[in-house]
Amino acid sequence: MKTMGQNSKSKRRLALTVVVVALLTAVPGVLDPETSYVVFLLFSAFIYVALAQAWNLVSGYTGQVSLGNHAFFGLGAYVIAIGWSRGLIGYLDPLGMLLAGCAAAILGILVGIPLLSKLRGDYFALGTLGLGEILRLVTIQGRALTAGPTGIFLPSSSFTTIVPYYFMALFLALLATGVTYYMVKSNTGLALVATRDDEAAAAAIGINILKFKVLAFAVGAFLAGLCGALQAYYVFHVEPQGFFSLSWTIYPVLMCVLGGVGTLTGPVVGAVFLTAAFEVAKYYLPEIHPIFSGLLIILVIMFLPNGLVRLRRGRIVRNPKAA
Amino acid sequence: MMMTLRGPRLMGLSLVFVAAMMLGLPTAVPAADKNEIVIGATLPLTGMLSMMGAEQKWAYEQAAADINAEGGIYVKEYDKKLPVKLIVADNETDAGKAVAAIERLVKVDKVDFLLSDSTLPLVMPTAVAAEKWKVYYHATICLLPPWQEQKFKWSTDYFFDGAQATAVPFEVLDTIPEADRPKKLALLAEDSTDGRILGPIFKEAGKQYGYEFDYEEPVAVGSKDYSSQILKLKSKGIDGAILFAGSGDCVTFVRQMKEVGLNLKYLHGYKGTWGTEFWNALGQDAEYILADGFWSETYPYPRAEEIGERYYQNFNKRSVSIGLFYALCQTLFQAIEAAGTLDGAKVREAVLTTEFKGTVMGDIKYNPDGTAVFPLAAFQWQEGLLRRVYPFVEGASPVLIAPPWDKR
Amino acid sequence: MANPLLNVVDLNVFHGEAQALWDISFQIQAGEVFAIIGSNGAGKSTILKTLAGLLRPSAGRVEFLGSRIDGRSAARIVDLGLALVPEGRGLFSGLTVAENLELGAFTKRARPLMKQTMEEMAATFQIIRIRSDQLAGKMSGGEQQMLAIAKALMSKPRLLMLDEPSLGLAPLVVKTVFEIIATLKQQGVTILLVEQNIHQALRIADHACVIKTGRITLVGTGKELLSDPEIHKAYMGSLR
Amino acid sequence: MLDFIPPIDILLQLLINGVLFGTMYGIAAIGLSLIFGTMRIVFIAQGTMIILAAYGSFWLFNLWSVNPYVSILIVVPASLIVGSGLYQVLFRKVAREGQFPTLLIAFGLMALLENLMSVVFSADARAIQTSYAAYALTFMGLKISFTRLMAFVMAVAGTVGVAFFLKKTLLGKAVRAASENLEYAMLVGITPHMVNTLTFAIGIGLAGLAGVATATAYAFDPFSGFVFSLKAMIALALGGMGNVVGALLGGLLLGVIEAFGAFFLSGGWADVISYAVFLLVLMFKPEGLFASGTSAKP
Repeated sequence: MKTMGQNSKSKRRLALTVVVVALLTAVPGVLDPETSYVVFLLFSAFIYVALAQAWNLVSGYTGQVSLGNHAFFGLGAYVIAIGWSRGLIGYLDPLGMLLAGCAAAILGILVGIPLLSKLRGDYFALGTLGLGEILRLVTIQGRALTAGPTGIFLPSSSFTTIVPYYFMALFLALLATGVTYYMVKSNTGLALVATRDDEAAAAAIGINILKFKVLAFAVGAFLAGLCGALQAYYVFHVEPQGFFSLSWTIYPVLMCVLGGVGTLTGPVVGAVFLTAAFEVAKYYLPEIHPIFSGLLIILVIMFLPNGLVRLRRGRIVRNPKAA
Repeated sequence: MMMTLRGPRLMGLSLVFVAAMMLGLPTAVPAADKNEIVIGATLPLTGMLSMMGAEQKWAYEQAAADINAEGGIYVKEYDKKLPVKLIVADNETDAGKAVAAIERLVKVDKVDFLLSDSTLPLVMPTAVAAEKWKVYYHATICLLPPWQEQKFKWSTDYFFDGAQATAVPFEVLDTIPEADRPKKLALLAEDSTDGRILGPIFKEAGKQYGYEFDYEEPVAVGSKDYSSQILKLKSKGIDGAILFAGSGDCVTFVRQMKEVGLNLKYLHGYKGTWGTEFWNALGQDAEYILADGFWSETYPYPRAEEIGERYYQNFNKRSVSIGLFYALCQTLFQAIEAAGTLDGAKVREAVLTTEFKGTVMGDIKYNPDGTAVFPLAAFQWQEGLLRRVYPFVEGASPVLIAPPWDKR
Repeated sequence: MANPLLNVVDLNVFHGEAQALWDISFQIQAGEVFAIIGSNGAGKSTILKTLAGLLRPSAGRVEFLGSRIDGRSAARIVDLGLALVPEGRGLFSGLTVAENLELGAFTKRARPLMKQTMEEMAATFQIIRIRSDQLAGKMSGGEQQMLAIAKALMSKPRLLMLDEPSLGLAPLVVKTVFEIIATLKQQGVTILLVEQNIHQALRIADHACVIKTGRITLVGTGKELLSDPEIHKAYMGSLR
Repeated sequence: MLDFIPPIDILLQLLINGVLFGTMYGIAAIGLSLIFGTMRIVFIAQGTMIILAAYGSFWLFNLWSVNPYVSILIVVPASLIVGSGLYQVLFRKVAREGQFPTLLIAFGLMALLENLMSVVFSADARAIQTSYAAYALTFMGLKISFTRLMAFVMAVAGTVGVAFFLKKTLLGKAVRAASENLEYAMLVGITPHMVNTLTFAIGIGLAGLAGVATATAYAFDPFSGFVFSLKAMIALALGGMGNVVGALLGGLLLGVIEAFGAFFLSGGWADVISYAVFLLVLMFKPEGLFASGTSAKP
């Protein structure tokens, strides 16, 4: 059912997206990036958008709850740290980041095939959770390669300005959203949604379920790996505790849920909103804000379980009015 | 029709929301009419290290209040005394959050200087961040070698010297009559950055004093069960040990030591055995165990006793570390006055060249590479109190040999 | 005519976005066997699920014993006396035969009578006597169907709804199943039967309706429908 | 690192220690298993609930000198109530929404409790200091820690109690039925809310029992719950989901693996080994090592 109205609506959507992106591109020009905190906040929000979108692709669209985002995030960061500290790649090296993403994707495929073929649902969630924990422990034991629990320090003298980070993060957010959009629109995407809604039916119409699940998982891992790589470049210190922290999975999940799981705009809205909310909480409640965050998570789920962009469950593909 | 907020509109709303919040955050005071010195610190106010963060924050606040009571710090550049404004941001005991918090301190609060975060895993990344934003960072409790390795230009590090600190157990052991000394020593260092770094140094120090470790192994952090390792110690006839681990781990270790029946004549704990919670959790079983300490209120330095007493009034327990943080503030304040400016590079220069007299840690002198050291102390739990057994200056008690568990 | 036991009026049900049932209306009198027939996917099971309270109608009403039950919880509806043996039989395969039966009498109304009903069932169904400690999942299809019916009867139903009781069973076993339905009918149990095995179903049914893509297309007595040429053409030809 | 071959009594001692410690994982895993079985909730706050109960026992002892073993009588009933309350307040509404919401609520609860405890009780490590805290029985030359033996007894008693409830009572059978097929269970008159409230109460009640055991035998702080949850999940995976005895056995096995791992390698690698075993089991035998094939769902 493609009507004129829907067409013009999607055009309006596109136009709005272009305007928002253009505005965001202009931010570092308007605000002084060296002194403005907004630039940094947007930078972190973009990374969260990309991470949330990566999770959304795996879990929102295929229905497989992955708790392994942080495993891929951390792996990406370690690829950069190990590569750069040994002079194999450079500062903000796109090739290095690609390498980081690919390493994460390969791990995703290696782990994804056995996990996804045998496990469904909860087992998959547990398995991916275990993956992050294993990587964390292995990097602690990794001796010279990972510099153990200390982690790897990178030459922070390379840092000059936040501007390239800002744009790279913006690019990552757009890439993640674009990839998700593309995959959902494509036949692959329809297959993904089909597998989520009814696995038996999907199998019956001849979709190779495992292939698509693994593909989605690998692409999600790739995106998370990229985010980890960028964060590594920004922090200049990659260590197991922080980079394999479960919060790199849980916060994006929360952002997805707040915005709307399985929608394209949901993760974007959720990430921007929560980055701001946590920041404010931290500022005004320095000693008790994690309590507030915990409470916020619970309240959001209880009163907004289907997200801000879609207050009704059932059709997951896109926002029903705009679809 | 159902109520559905559409994505783009909502996205726009969120952006407005963010912008509104940013406006809500305090804006910086223009540099021209500077009327206070803004000093920031990221500390673990929540999470694992929140107790430590709270104490460190308290010490900073005391120092700031004390200097402000005198009218502030005289800064020549403005030809007046400027009061100190301390801003503490939470890092949730997480390195990544600490870096973000530094970003906020620098960009929103426009701090002039940064005071130390807590422990190496948090101090190192914040030192990196200070480097990025070119703000002078007056750091402590970060082992010197990893800090030195990075050749930081915008921070300094005030901590104990590894060689001295690891020699303490052997100096103390040397005071025990030969016949009573433990025959077989074990080195149990936690599987963390600090543990990994200090392990080899302990061995080196032992060698110099003529001691050898018959057994050494990293200790897993946060494990609830050390009985396997304790069994190993027992099967090897170990009767003395150095244990470097957090307080929870130390409690578990000592308790299981007693369960398994491992008798150690001498157990020198690092990091995890000096807290009151250690005594509270173990009671009499903590007796005879040694602990390290950064500082002692029994030090014969000006105000040491007073600060110790103030801490006691506030926390109802004794501290073997709080003076370090107070002294850190003292040196920073003196350096600012000596530099006569709020320029970070110049203040760092002043830190390196000034001879700091009469802090609660005694006299302090920084090295050209940005480090300064203090002697690590040692205490022993005797009748529920930490008695200083090292350094052997006035007020030190003799060390006692721990009898076997069944003879207590 | 007396007040019907079950009165279904203009029932409309959605599966998510898709409408599954349109304006379904029928009545069942106490003591009769009522059959709903139709091909796969016509909406037969949806009717039963809605009556049992597993699905909520978007419009229409269901009256049972004169009071409305649509929108009530499944548990409440069983307690009122409307028991469903669902497609797939509704057995707990990890539980024993005896445990399945005990749970059949879980409702407030049936629980005090559990012991007594259990003995009645043991008298009616042989397998229950000899296999009470066996896991339900380890029994043959026919035995499972018997157990499923017995389990539903444990709740002392006023109306027993059977969803495709003959599905996947050998012809000989199908015969036994229908014999049991006949016995139950003789005992005065009201039965709502959904079947694809149209011939057998219509033969036993007092009244029946035909459902096609979510709508009732024909209503009548079992005999009338059995001789309806259209039904012959549409459904039975293929079965013979 | 295998520089010597340990004598047999050390090996036995390791086995005993592993079993005694593994019961802690086991008892946590049973609670998880029940909650997961009926609601498909991966309740990662289970470990934190254990710690909360441990604090309960700790403060009862410290403030009112209640013997920790007597405190079971207070802590466990309180946990039952808290458990049913948690379900009613937090999960009742979203239990049907699927996994993301429930998982997130569990995570939110964990973050909330951890930080609440660290603000109210401080983040210091605690342990109950009793005269028998480090007392050990000697049995044929082997040392058996009294508090851990008690923890073991409590875990076994808890398991037996839960198994009895599930096996012998009508409500227990209803819980099993509901975890096998919720729709079928509704058709016999079982209401999901009743079953869920019940399982949550029992699950958290077990956490209460584990909490008392933790408080008496180990040191704990507000943040030690998460590792507990992870280990309980490993135990659960080893034992097979929805299998009470399997969960306990899984916990015991994990405890033994860790004890031997820590002895022969080092403490840090013991954890790596347990997670590796976990992943391997999930990959190649997801129904668990002790699955009887009866109640485990594919």
